[in-house]
Amino acid sequence: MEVLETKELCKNFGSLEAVHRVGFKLEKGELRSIIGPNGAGKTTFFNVLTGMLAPSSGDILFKGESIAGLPPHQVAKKGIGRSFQITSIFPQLTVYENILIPSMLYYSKNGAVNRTWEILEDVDLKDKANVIAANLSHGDQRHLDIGIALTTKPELLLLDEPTSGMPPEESIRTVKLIQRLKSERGYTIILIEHKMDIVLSVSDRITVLSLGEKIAEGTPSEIQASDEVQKAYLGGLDKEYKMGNNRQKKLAGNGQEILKLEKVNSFYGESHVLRDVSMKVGEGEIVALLGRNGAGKTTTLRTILGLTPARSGSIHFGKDRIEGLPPETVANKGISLVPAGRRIFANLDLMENLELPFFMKGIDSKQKRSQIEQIFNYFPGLVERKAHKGNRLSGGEQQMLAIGRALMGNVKFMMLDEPSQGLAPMIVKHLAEIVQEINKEGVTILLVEQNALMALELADRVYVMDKGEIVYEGRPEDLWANRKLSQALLGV
Amino acid sequence: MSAPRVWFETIKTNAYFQLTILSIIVLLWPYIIPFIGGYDGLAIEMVIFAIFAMGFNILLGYTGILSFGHAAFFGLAGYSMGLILIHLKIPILLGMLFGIALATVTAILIGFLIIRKTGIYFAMLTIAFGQMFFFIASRWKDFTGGEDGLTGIPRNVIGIPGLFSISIFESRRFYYFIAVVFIIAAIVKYKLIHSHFGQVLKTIRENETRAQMVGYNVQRYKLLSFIISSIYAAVAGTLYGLFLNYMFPQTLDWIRSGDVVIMTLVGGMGTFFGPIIGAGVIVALRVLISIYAKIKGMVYWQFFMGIIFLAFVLFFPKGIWGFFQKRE
Amino acid sequence: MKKKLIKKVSRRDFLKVVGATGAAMTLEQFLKAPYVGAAGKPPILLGNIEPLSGPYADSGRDEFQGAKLANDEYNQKGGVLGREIKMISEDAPSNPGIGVQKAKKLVERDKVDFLTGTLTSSVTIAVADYAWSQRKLFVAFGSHSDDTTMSKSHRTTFRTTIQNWALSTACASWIAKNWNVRKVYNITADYTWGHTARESMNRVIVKKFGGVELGNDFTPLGTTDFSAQLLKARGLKPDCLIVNCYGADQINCVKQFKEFGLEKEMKLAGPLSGTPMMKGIGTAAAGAWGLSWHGTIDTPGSKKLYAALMKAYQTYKEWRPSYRHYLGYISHTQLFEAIKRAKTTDIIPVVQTLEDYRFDGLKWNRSYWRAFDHQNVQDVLVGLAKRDENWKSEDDYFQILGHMKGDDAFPNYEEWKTNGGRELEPYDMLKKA
Amino acid sequence: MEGICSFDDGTGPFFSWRSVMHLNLTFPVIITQLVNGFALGMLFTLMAVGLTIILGLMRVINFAHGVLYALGAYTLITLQKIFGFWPILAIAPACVGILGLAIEASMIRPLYKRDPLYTLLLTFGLALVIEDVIRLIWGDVPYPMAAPQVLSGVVNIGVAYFSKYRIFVILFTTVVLFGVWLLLEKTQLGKTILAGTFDREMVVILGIKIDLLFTLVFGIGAGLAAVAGVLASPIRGIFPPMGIDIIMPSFVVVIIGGMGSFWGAVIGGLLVGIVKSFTVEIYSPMADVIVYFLLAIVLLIRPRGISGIEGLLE
Repeated sequence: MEVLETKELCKNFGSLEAVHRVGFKLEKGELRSIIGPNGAGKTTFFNVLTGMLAPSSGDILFKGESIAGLPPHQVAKKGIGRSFQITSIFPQLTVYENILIPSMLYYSKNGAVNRTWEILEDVDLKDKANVIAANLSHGDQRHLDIGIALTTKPELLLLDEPTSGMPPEESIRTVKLIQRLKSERGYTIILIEHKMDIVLSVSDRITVLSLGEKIAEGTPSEIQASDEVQKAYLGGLDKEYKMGNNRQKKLAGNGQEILKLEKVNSFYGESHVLRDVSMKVGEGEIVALLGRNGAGKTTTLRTILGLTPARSGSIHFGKDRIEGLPPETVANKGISLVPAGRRIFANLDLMENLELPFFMKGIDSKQKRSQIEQIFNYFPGLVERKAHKGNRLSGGEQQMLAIGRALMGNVKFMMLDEPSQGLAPMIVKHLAEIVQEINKEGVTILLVEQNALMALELADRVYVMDKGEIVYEGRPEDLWANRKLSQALLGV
Repeated sequence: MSAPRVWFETIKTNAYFQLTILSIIVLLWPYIIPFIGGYDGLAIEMVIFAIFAMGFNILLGYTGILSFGHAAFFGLAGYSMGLILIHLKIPILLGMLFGIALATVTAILIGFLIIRKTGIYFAMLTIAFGQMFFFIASRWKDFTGGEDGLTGIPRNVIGIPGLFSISIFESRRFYYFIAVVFIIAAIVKYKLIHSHFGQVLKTIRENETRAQMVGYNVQRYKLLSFIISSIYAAVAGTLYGLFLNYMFPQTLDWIRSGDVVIMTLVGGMGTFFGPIIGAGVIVALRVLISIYAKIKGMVYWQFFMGIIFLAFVLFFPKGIWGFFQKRE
Repeated sequence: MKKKLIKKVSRRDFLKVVGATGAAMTLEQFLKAPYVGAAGKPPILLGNIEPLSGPYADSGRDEFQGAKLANDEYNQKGGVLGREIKMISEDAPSNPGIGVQKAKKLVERDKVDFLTGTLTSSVTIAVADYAWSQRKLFVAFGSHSDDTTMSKSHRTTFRTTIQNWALSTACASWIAKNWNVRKVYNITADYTWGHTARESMNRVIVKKFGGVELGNDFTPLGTTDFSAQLLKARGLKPDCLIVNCYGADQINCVKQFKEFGLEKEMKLAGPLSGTPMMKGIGTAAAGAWGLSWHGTIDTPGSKKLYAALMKAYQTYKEWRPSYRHYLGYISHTQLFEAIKRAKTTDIIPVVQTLEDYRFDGLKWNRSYWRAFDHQNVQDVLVGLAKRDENWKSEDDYFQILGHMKGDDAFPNYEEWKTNGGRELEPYDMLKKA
Repeated sequence: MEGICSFDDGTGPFFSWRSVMHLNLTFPVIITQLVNGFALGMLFTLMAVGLTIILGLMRVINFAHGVLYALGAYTLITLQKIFGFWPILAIAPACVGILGLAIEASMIRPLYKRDPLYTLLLTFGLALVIEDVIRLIWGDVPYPMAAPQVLSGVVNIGVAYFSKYRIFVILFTTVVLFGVWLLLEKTQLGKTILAGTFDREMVVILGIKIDLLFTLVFGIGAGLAAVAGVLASPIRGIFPPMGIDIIMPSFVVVIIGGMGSFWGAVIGGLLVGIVKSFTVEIYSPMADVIVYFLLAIVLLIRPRGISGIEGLLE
């Protein structure tokens, strides 16, 4: 019988349907992977399963019994253990306590102790039992996270990107751990993972989510073959699309570099995200930065802007070095960011959102007006939305607004993070054209995308990241021509 | 620094050793305190507030919840004990029990109402509810004695009728009564924070979501911790009432709640001995400052207290004990 | 200089205390062995508790000064029973808890023989209770509240201050006789003091002189805007508006009384006022008020005290002694006299010789502490508050209208009993439990 | 230090039905009390608005808000002889505002990295210190403060007499609050503050110096507190713990109104003020307690306050 079954499971945040009518069946002992581009609703799906979020509608059956809407601690007691995408442990306690204390809820005193050593054995942290968790290496912390999940006598184990932020060699160790948990300990496992090689190697079956809907399910081989999946990753443009046909010839001759990264390393806490990243962007170029999520693309943008300061390496913008400068200073040098998820100020209306960047920049009203008009030329659709509060705009409108907002002030260099995310293909096309127009106006563009095709269509040059490193640099058509390479790098 | 370090390490090693040392110090205290310009009354106050702070630390230090209203339970227990002792002449211990019980019930009710709020919001709510009791105490003249306070709380003999009875009227004797309560309270707390329960509180402090995700009913544990700390406050409150033979509204004031926060933080949050030291230091300071640190014949202990507190908040948030403790 | 030194010590000290090692410093303080008399005989230790900070700091200071003057005079004469008088002063703002803590400190740490002072009745009552529990004689010369010598009386408490009952009675009788006030409107601070004041006022005006209370308003403490009440009063046209408020409330009420031009329409009176209020009321001063003592009393004793106080404490041109000085002075001198008579500082003889002993209270008739409630019975003054542009000194705040003999003003035993007077504890209980 | 500064030479208010029996709610009285309540409420609002903006943008609960209010009042008594009453209404907020800037920049800023509880503890410590500094400089004895001549006395508007000064307070605070509202709703600064309340990092990404914004907002809050202090002193008197007296009701107003909400603060303020002053007339001993019962009721009905921002501090 099924260990887990979801029926028509939905979760909405306001108008956004993060999880939409997902039906999902899981056999005992199975290892199922869930993949899908950013914003596909994978983590939300986990949160709903574990009771951290109540489902908007639909039902969850665990071993035939409905657990929809139960509080997390009861779900856990029923036997669903979970690890987290962002490491979630008890930092100031020792590794031993981290495991022991939760176990005590499920085992007698001695039982708990034995169990703890068992688990420490499994996640091989036995020799680090007395270390304060906060002082563990990132990899070990990820393992500890899984270890904690094991304390709850789980029959079903939900692992959310167990290898995120890990260097390759450590990921291998983690993969071994997962396989061991499945084969030797007989756990039923659902795995969210972006590293395709891992997914393909460990999974029995794979479920693909996109925009909150289940678009495909099957064995690894089936999934690789499936068009649906290609679409999901390619953003709904057909494969015969010809590269760069509508890219106008550029005087990329002068080769003036506007941005230059050299051997940049940056971290989230312990997790080493960017590894010796070096890249160049020439004035007037459109450069695409591609890679699966978790590859470190967004972090690169944050590092450039100084939101996640680089620990080593240098970043030049035009003449001056900008690493280590406070973000607002960097921004005022003319770098702007269109963040993933747009981050429109919901409590301000469209105009207010647009005008915000002018604050204390000493820009005369004439220039302001012209810039705003410019935006409305790009996006005529926004005009009659002027007075709408941010949260009442559609996804597309929000994206347009976000781009417009990023162009206010004297911007030389615009970075877009996943502009196509969660948008219908038509809108994506339109955005693509506008981005080109903006570029024509002389704004250099760094485009971060999973939606490979849109990027490949626009870009003059392409960088591909994987596991925090730049693994490819070249012209888009070359990358595209080399199907094997693009397959490997982009899962396309 | 190394000397205290070593001394600290040895203390750290053995639980019974720690508690014995503590008990011995407490028992000898009245004989030591004159050397720091103190007297029995001061010793008593130190120990009472040590009990208060010790319990408060369970909430602030171990569960990571800041309450600014615990004086309410302190005062409430003191008043209700006083009232019942005055009106129906029951044995003191019974009266104490009554006071503590009443305060506990109140804590449960308030807890239910606000425990789901977190952080600053929770702190503000505790203040608000604390003030409610403060004003009731200071306005309900006929019942509580209003601004005059509640006079004539008896403190003659404790004991169980027919079994035993000891006079605690005389300060020194009363001190030892309190000392015993303190030692019991200390042992209980020690057991508590080293029990499963105490461990869980720590996990909640460290990472609430995760604690929930491994199956702990976080809200219930938080509520329990709130209640237990209130019980400690209540015990201290009843003792305080007996100590002064008197209760007055200002004992419920949020400033008094602030005092216990200061004691806990200055001593060292989340450490066993920290709050005890903190309470001692602050109580002593208040008296010593009011004796020695007069400016134009006036006392500005609030000023000194505030400065010290600011210093700790800004520079050593780990408090006195944490200062000795080796940082991992 | 000395203060400087103390400060230095203390600063170093509590730095150490912060370092959690207090012993060293206070050891040195301790070894100073503070209070040992110069020549052989140990001094007589008085613990004086006054609000030296907080809203009543002024009055507290006056009482302290008065008491100190008495001590100095006796010390110059070689002390009492050849023992030096030492007074240890503690600051207790109007928080009774702190009051008790300070009393404990004085008794337990400094081992004082007597407690004196306290201003607000909340502190007074709290300290009185403690003093009784320790069987220490406590001369209270601050509180006006009736409770102190009625429901909360103790064998160990002697109260010098005139209680509200007497103040109100004196004032009410005077206005009834001389202004023949019959119709009154009360504005009463909504707490015990106010309530008792109003009752006493009515007892005289309504019961004794067959007058009528047209209306009354209970105003909460700290009321600052009396427009509503004053307007109600104006409507009812009483002969006299009676203000049973003290402190800032009184200041505001009287000021607004003047503002609204009510003085043309009715008289103003109140049971109790004093220099602090008059300072606040300024030129708006008006009405007849009960007083305890005044610098212009023309008895030789008062004149002498007046001169002495001026000599000792005058700080600015208009400065004049207040009745708080008088209270502090008279209380201490009489305590010393009692010790002399008893030839000991033991409590029982001192208590016994204080009771019903008639002494010169520097007023017209002799004063005495009654045996049954330890209230100091004395002449009660009624003064007219007048402060116009051409005032010379603080003496001009009031002009004495007359005075009432103590025995007429204070409640007699029956009245005392029926109004909740509590019989004092028997003498043998004075032997420490 | 006490929660209330009472001038009692006797004992605290009386819990009995006596005062109720003397209940005398004639129409003029109702009107007068309404005006008084309104004036009081406006003062609370003035405090609460400052608190709530700071809370919304910076997640800081400012215990020191009360002493800043007190400092406003003390500026009045210090400078009145020189400038007279009116200019102080501008000078006091300026001075205290600057002090506010200094406090934020020097002490609070270093703590943003830490748990918000620390800022709360810090401001608590500050409140203690500053109050004693006030005692040190100006002494303990309360100053009775007269309203300026023009505004002293009462005015008869047909139905009843009104105290001129209270009406002035209502009008003036209305103007000030309108100003604040304009600042928030109609200026770039205000927009930026709102934006910051919603998504701090994004504001930074747009190249705006948020630190500066924080300091500014804290200064503005301090200024508002000072204005309240000046306005209050003729009504409530001037004494060192006056700040402690007002901070609690102001907190309650913030909670009742809802964390971080301007209109919430306004509504909550008026509600508390009016309820309080009517309780005084009907049954004065309850006057202070009622506020907290009100709070409890509101929380039971609307846990987030009248119009609290969702997710803020929850």
